Order: sequence, then C-alpha cells, then structure tokens
Amino acid sequence: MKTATIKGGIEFKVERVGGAIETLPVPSKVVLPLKQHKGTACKAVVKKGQEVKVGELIGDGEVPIHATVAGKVTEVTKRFPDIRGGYIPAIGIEVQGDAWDEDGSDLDPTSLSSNQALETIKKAGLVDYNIDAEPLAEKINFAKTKGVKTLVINGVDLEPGVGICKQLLVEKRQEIVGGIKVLKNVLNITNAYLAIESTSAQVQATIEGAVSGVAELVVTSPKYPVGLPKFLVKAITGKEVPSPHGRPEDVGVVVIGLETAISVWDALKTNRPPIDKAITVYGAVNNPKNLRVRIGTPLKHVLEYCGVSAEIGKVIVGGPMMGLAQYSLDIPVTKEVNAIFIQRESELTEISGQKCINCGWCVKVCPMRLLPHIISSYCEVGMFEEAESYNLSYCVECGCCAYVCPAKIPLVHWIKYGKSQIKREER
Amino acid sequence: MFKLLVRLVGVLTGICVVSAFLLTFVREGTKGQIEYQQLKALMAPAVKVVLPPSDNDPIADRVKVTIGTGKKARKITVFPAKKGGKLFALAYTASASGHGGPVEVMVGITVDGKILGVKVVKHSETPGIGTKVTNSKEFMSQFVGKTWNSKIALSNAGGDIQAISGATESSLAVTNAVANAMKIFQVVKQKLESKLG
Amino acid sequence: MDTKRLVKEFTKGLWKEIPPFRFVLGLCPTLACTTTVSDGLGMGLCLTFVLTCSNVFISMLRKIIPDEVRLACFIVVVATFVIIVELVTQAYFYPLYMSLGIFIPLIVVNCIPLGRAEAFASKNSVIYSLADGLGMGLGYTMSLTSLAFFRELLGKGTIWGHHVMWSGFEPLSFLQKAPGAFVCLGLMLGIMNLVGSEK
Amino acid sequence: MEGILGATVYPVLVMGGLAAVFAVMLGVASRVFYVEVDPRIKAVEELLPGANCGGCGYAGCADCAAAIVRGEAPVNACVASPPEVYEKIAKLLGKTVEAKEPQVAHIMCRGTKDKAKIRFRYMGIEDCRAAVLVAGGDKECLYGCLGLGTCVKSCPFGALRMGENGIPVVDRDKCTGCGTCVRVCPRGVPKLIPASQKIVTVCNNHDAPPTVKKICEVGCLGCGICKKVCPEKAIEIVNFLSVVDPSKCNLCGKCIEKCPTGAIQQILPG
Amino acid sequence: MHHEVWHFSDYVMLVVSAIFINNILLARFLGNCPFLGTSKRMDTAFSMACAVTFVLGCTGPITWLIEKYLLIPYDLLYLETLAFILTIAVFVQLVEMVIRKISQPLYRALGIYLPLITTNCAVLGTCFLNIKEKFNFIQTIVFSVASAMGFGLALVIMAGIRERFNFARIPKNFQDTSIGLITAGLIGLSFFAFQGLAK
Repeated sequence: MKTATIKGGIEFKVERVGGAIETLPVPSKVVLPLKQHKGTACKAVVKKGQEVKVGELIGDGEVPIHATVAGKVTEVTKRFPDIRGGYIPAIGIEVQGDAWDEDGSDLDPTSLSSNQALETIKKAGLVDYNIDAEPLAEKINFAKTKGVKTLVINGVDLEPGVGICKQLLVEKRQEIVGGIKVLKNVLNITNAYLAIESTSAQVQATIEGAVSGVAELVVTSPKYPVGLPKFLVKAITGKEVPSPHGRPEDVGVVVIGLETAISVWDALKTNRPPIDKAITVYGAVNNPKNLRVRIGTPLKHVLEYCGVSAEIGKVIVGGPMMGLAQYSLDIPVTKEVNAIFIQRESELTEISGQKCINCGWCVKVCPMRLLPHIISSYCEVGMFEEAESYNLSYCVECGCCAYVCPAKIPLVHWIKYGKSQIKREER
Repeated sequence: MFKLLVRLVGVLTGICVVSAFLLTFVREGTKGQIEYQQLKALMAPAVKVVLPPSDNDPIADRVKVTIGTGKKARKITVFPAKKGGKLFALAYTASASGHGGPVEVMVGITVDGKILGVKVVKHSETPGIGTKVTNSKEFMSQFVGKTWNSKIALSNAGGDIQAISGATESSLAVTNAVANAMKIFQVVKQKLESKLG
Repeated sequence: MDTKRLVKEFTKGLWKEIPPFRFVLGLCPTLACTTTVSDGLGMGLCLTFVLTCSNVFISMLRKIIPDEVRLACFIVVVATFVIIVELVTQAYFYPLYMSLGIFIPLIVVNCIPLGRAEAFASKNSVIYSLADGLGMGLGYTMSLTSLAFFRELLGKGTIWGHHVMWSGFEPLSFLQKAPGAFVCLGLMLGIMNLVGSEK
Repeated sequence: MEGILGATVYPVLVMGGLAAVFAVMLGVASRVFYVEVDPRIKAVEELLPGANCGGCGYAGCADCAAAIVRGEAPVNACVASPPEVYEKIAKLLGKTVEAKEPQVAHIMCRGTKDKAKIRFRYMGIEDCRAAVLVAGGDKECLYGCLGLGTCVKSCPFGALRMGENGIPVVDRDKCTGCGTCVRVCPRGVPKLIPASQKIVTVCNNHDAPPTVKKICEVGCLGCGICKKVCPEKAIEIVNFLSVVDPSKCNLCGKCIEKCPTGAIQQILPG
Repeated sequence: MHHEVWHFSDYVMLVVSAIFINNILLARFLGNCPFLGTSKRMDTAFSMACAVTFVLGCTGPITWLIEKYLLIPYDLLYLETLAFILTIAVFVQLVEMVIRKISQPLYRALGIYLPLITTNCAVLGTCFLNIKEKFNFIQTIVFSVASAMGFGLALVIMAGIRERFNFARIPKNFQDTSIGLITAGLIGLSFFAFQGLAK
C-alpha cells in the first residue's frame, strides 16, 4: 500500500455523503442531450412521435446516445439548455417503461480480445466519468499510441462531500476488480494502481485484499484537489504532467475513473449501454443522498426526491469547487454529472470589489504552486502577458484560491478571463 | 571620408581649443580670489586662535616663501600680522606623522621667535583617543612662551611637554610638528621680511 | 523678429513647460540642492546662466556642427559655461560653492541645458534661443526655490536662515534628508497636476 | 611664452589634443560601424525634443522614434512634445485620415432588461468579456448586449456611455470610428457603419424566428418581411438577420413600418 | 580613506558602502532622471542597470587616467569637468556605434539605453567622487562598478514596485511620476537602515 499527497490544497471538514446508493424512480419524461461528452454532438436518428425501447440507439456519432427508457419521442430540438451554459440538440422522451425488453447476455469480459472489448466500449457510448467526460474508446486508443505503461484508477471523490467513489468501493468491489482487469488487458499493461481516499483501516484492508494481484492500492490524504489526474499522477508516480497543456498520457500514465471501470465491466458483461449514473445530491437538501439516476432525468425531479426545503440559491452540477451553476432545472442528469450541490440563497457571495491585501492565503493553498493573487491582479488590469509570465495558463482552476480569499476576490474568474483574453489575442 | 574627418576634427578641436583658451583666462582672473577663499575657509579659524588681533587681514596679506633648495624645496604660506604697518607676528603650518596619518599644526610666533599659540588644522587621529590631544587647549598652552631655540620635546624625551595619558602617540606628533615649525622659523622670518621689503 | 513669439518662448518656461514639474528633467539638483532657499536660488541662477549662454552659443554654432560630433560639441559648450560658473562661485560665493558641492560641475549632465540645446537651440535663431533659455532657467529657479521653501520651512523651521516658526516647533528633519526631498517633490508634482488639470 | 598667454598653452594643447583624438575616433567609427537606418526614424527623431528624458517609456528619443515608425507606439507617444509635433509626425508617416467615408460605431442591440429575457442573475466580474465565460452570459439571447460596459470603459475617446436600460449609447460627435469597441466586445454588438447611414437593423441575433420570438421582444426575427417590402432590394437576410445596404436604401421607410418587432430603426433624421 | 595599504575587508566595505549606505541614487541624488524614466518596467530597468554598469566600469578608470596623467601634471584641474564629460560622451557614442554594428540583439537590449547614460549624472558624479576620495586605480575600478551596481539595485527595486502600481488605485493626479518620487523617497528611507553597517 502506497500513500500519496499533494502540496497546497485544502483539507475540508465536510463529511462525505454516505449511505447505500438508492435508485431514483424513473420520471415521467426524460431528456437526452445529444452531446454528453467532450467532443462534437451526435446526430439524432429518431423522429418526433417514434416509439423507442430501452437501450435503443437514438443519436449516432463518435459517442452514441441510447434511449434510457422505453417511450415515445416527444421532441427533437436543436436548442436545449446545456450544462455548460449554451444550447445543444436534445431528444425528449415520454416514459412508458423503464425495463430492458430482454435479459442481457452474460459474457466473461476477461475472455474478450482487446479489439473486441474496444469495439463494445465504443458502441456502448462509454465515457470516462473521471472529469470532462472524455470518450473512453478514444482515450484508450490515445493511451495506446502514447505507449502508456501505468494505469491509475481514480477512486478519489474530487469534490468535498461527494461520496460516490467511497460508496462504490463498498458496493461494487467485484465489478471494480473485473473492470481493472479488463482495462489492463485492453491497454496491454501490467502496472495498475487504485487510488482511494484514506478511510478506516478496516475498509482499506478489505479493498486491498480484493484488488490484490490486480492493482496496487494507493491511499491519498483527504485533501482537495488530490483527485485531479494531474496531481494523482504526480503523487503516485512522481512524474510531473507537463503544464499547461500536457496530459497524463504524456508521461506514460492513463487515469480512468472508478465508476468508468465499473461501467466497462457491466457493458462488456451484458453487452448493453449504460442507462444510469451514480450521483451524490447534497448541500441544502433535506436528505443528502447517493443516488442511481436514470440518464436524462431532469434536475427538478432529482431535487424533488431529495426534498429541497429552503429557497434555492444555486444548483451546481459537479460540486462547490469546480462545478457549474445551472440556471434551468429542466437540464437533465447526463454522463457528465457526478454530483449535484445545492447552495442556499443566503450562502451566495457577492463580489466585494476589494483589492488584494496580499495575505498570501491563496499562495499557500495553490496546488500548482502559483501566485494566484499576482496572476489575477494582472488579469484585472488587462496585463495578460505579464500574467502569463507568472504562468497564468498553468492554473487548473481548482478554486482553492478563491475559496480561501478573505477579500472575496473572484480569483478563478479573473484567471479564466485572462486565459480567454490571451486566446482571443492569439487569434 | 578625409574631408569629413577634417571637418569633424576641425569643429570639435576648434570648440575645445576656444573653450580651453577662454577658461584659462577666467581661471587666471579668479585664481587669487579662489585661493584666498579656500585659505580663509581652511585657515582663518586657526589663524584667529594663534595670532592676536591685528590691523591687517593675515589671510589676504599671505606670502609664499620657498624653504630649502633643489629637490627638497617646498612652498610655505605665511600669514603675517601687522600693527601700524609693522610686522609683529607671523603664523604658518608644519606637520609630523601621527597615528593615523600626518598631523598639521598652525603655529603663531612673534617676530622675536616666541610661540603665541598652537592649533591643529588637519589630522586623522582616532576619534576619542587622539582627538583628546588635538582638541585639548591645556595641552596646546604648554607650547606658549617657548622660543625658537628652546627644546621642544615630551617629558619622556627630555623636554617639558606633558603628554596626555593614553594618547602619547598623538601628543608626540603634535609636539614634533611644533618642533618642525620652530626649526625653520629663522629662514621663514628672513625670507618673509625680505619679501615684505 | 516677432515680439509675440519672443514673449511666448520666454513665458512658456515659467508655467506651461516649467521644468522640472512639467517634464521631469533635471531632478538631481532639484532634490539635492533644495535644503535651503539660498541653495535652491543659487543653483537655479547658476543653471539659468549656463542654460542661457549655452543656448545662445549653440544657436550660433548650429550650422557648422557636424552630426557625428553634435553631442560632443554641445556638451563641450555647456561644460565651458559650467566651469565658468564653478570658478566664479568659488571665487566670490564660496559658502554657496561649498554647499552645492559636486552639483555645480554636474550641471553639465543636467538634462535641461542639453535637452534645450537639442530640442530648441539647434533649430532656432539666437534671439529665440536666448528667450527660451532665460525663461526655462527662471522657471527652474522658481521650482527649486519653491521646493526649497517648503523643505527649509518645515525641515528646519527657517527661511533664508532666519527662524520663522513658533518656538517649540519641532522641525521635520526628515525633509532635509534625501527621502524627504523625493517625497516633497512627489507631493508638489501631484498638487501641480491637480492645479494644471483644472484648467 | 610668459604671462597669461603662456598659461593658455598647456590647456589648449591638452584639450585640443583630446578633442582631435576623439573626433578622429568618432569620425572613423561612424564610417566603419555605419548601419543603415530607416530615414523616417531619423526624420521623426528630428521632430522629437531629443531630451532623452525617457518619459515615453522608451529608452531615449531615437528608440521612441523607431517605435513610432514601426507602428508600436502611437504618434503622440512623446509626452514632452506639443500637439503640433504629433501632427507633423503623422503627416510624415502618412498616418493622416484618408479621404473616405467616415464611420461611426453603432450598438446593434435594443434588448434592454425589460425587453430581452434573462436566464439568471450574474454575480461575477463587471466586464462583458468575463461575463460570457459564465454559462455564456446572462441573457437568453446569445448575440445581444450584456450591458456591463466593457466598450464604454475601453473607448479611448469617451464616446460611449451606458444608457439607462443597460445598453450603451454612442456619442456620434466624439466617435472616431477607431473600432476599439468592436474589438473588445465579446459578442461583436457594436458595429462600424457609414456615418451617413440612416436606416439600420438594430439587432445582432442570428437565431431562427421562433427562438427570437421567445427570448426578445425587439430582436430581428429574420422573417424577411422587410426584404419583401423594400422597393429598392436594399435588404438582405443574412443568417436570419436583416442587413440594410445604405447605398441602395432610398429612405422610403416601408421596412420600418412593416417590421413586426421594430428591429429596423431610423437612427438619423431625414 | 587614510589607510595606506588596503586589505580585502576594506574593499568589501567600499562595495557595501557604495551599494547600500551611500547609494548613489537614494543617498547622493545622482542619476534621478533615468531612474524615474526607465523604472517603469523590469526588463527596461535591468537593461539600463547593465548598461550603466558597463559604461561606468570603463569610464571610471579612463577618467582617472586622464586626471592622473594629463590634468594633474599640467595643472589643469579646473578643466576636469570639460575633459571628463567629453570623454564620457565620446565613449558612450563609440560603444553605441560598435554595439549597433556587431550585435542587433545586444543593441536592442543594451545599446538603446546608452544615449541616456551621457546625461546620467550618476556616471559623471562617480568619476568626480573617484577623484575626490583620492582613490587609486584599483579602488577606482571597484568603486565605479559598485556604484553602478547600487544604481542598478535601486532601479530594479523601483521597477519591481512600479510594476505593482498597476494593481493599486492611485489618485489620478499622483499617478506615474508623482507616486514614483514618493516611492523613491520611501525606498531611500529604508536604505537609511544600512547606515548602521558603517562604523
């Protein structure tokens, strides 16, 4: 067993949401955006009024989209609110049934060849749930061309409070082990790590026993943002992922999410695309929960189930640190969603407009070891070249600096602004 | 190329030559006055101490005399004090090496060769130790009344000048400087009188 | 000869382009020679003399000086007048010479005579150059004297060596030191900008 | 060689010698180390005061002149020169305003807070360019003015001010048509139009008509009615947005009459 | 400097004194115009510091030689100013020509600051100080370079602070030069602390 940690970062005193993963009842209507991954949108292959079955292909493209319920297509729109704020094409389905028509096959995924497995992964529309929802098949192919030697399964819940990985490690140990075996097979490598956040010694021992012979267990300190691939790679292998645009694959490591490994196992075993997603719903809700949600379920439905009592300030998809605030509760849970965090109205912070007081707290917590206050100050006065000379583009936007800032300066916003302006100037 | 060079050299040299020529005249015109100002700033306080009041301005009436011959020749500025147009005392400086460097003293002497007063004008003795001597009025008053032919030495060298304890080296330097001044008194006086006519 | 222009060239140095406030030039003496009003006035007048004379001579010589040695020639002319000032002050204003010290010879590298030589005298006729030099010089003198006024009044409690502040006034001796000079000039500059911007 | 004239011999010889040596060195060096320079740099340098004050932020007047000629520094970079010098430099470099139809900026959006729908309350930095980073801006319309005044702040001539309803207003007298506002706006809402153009479609939205209907009361639907009614065929529909060609427009005003949302506006009398 | 024989520690003390205690900019008021002009950006300041160090490192000894072998033997001390500034001006112009020819990058980095140095009183001032302090040849070299380094240090410190001015809300009238001067004053004040280093 290895241990790993990062410099900087924040140790949150927030308990991770525990409890078994409940299955959320299927809503009366689901919306399936035709883009639930990093890349270009799919093309709808169904028409309004058409009947679809569970698992039927409804959007074709680099990552195909499948119906997650049985029912009637009520709309095929080009302009549906996206999690990222723009508009994307989406398909609305009125739910008539939620079960598979026939039983899935019961294959032995470990017996599949690398190419067969990849083919299935691609067809099932799997994405890496880790971050950014990268298309998994593409990611594996890329890793192979880079000659990756090490696989890291990221079982660390990135955002404070999110309890999905922690719970999956208890509930889905078999699938995890199977998934790791398959991924190792597909990638044709022998070296694998399973990174988890430190928990009770007993739990750690159980997991270590389960994965022994398949992957080495790495226990990380409970610090945010150790779950970001860049920091995991550094903490486990000691290799520095080149900034600003480097990827773990550049140093021979591929990082894949824990839930992704499970979904790979399930997809190969049953030869079915995934139709649900495990998420944590927490913050200002009556019952913070780990939920298994049918993909396409509107946020409104999820929130109603968990009981939102106080007036909602912000609904944030992802988590409080790096998540995206949503303006519409019609937006559905997609493959990109790991958690929903609800902030109370009273918890919202207004920008103070105060100047930096040079307290240095942001410097202390920055995991990239940057000088956030200087970078953001330069961005504020429009001196982007100077900001870049302090490595503006290295920032991973983890939000630690803005979280600790006593002057309530929106450091990450300034930094994002600076990055966008530099891109604009380059054009 | 050659033409340009001639023009460059011509103009720059011309301006420089004219400038140097002009400045020499200004310099010659102000030379005496500048020297007077410098000496006044430097020597007037000492002259005031070592010479009694006189009718004339000893600084303005200063006379330069040459001591020694050949390589050893050096110029000494002498400040004469007159009463009713008649020379009655003179002052000049002499030096001897001390602890930190040369010590220069101004000595005021009557025409008969009797010391009227002594004052240190330049020294680099250790502050707090050597300066006990250079600032001491009692020490200096020991010289008053000595004549050009009396023995001027510290008590441990057979003289009657009491050194200031803890600062023997500086005491010695001042004493030597005064002795040096008295050694050349006769020559200085003669040359001065011949120059004053 | 245009009298109106002559007046304009003369008066611009007194307010509109007053050095060192308007262009931040000739700062070293401005800071170093303003501990007392007499120093400031003395320095200003020395500079005025050098500036006027060098302006006149450079204007006269402007057609015969080749470009390659332009700077060298200008600087020789300026240096000549600086040395004259140096010798004269030494002979007749010895205390002033002693308190201005190294800054009298340093007039030669003051940006004002050289700058005016380049910018004005080398392009204009003698009479305008004279007016320009005189105006700029007097403007500079005014600046120095006013700065020295505040530094002496507040830093020493005296004006022209006479005590003018009430007894018990504790002088801000900080103003007599180098940092005080910087701060004082900075504040005056800011206040000048304030006055200037209102117009 | 006696007396005062004698005293001048050494100074004259020494200084004259020094000067002669230096002059030869400079003369030779100026030929041996001759470097071709842009004659315009020299010419601009002549115009500058030559005080080498460094006030412009460049190292001396020669450097400043070079920067002006290269176009890195504005014509008025020198802080120590009067405006006449700027004009002379501009003339020298041919940077005078050419004799072409002057342009002015116009804000192509009328979607004030009461007319255009808002998706959420924006709580970030007061700058449009930063605001578009947060879910693409707070308006439903992805083409309209965000109203945080980035163009107002960046206008070098103070020709823009923020109107009461959160849409900037151009002061046409002050606007020089420099295009700074066009460049800084993340959505390209300000556009340069000929100063004489009187009828303009004041909208920037390229969405299809049903979408526009939903999100803005005053946006151009791209319905094409204006195109149909225009007797001079001066109106084109480009990607669901009507564009008026001022060279064909005869100011009949039919398009303004018929426009269902009032997006086409007469901005100048006559 | 009354020691006849100089030990290594004396040279160290000379360097420390020139850089910190009697900093040429902040304590002696020399070289203020380029100080304020070139301290707006760090890279400009650094280049200027390098250029000054190079020029002073050369002209210090050259002027010392001129003093010793031309001016003193012929009793021409009153022409010191003229001879020194002529030497500096010509030297700077020569170096500029040479650098421009042999290396464009070096010229862009250093050469363009050379014209500013002629009018930099820090250079001429240090040459005068070498003579005034009766330094020998080695001491002259050490003192010249150390003084220039002191100049560079102050310049770089100032540039570092001025880069941060961009973040500060400075009243409009005090922006740029005005606040620059006040800052220079405060830096100078902090340099006072080094006076404890000397006996």
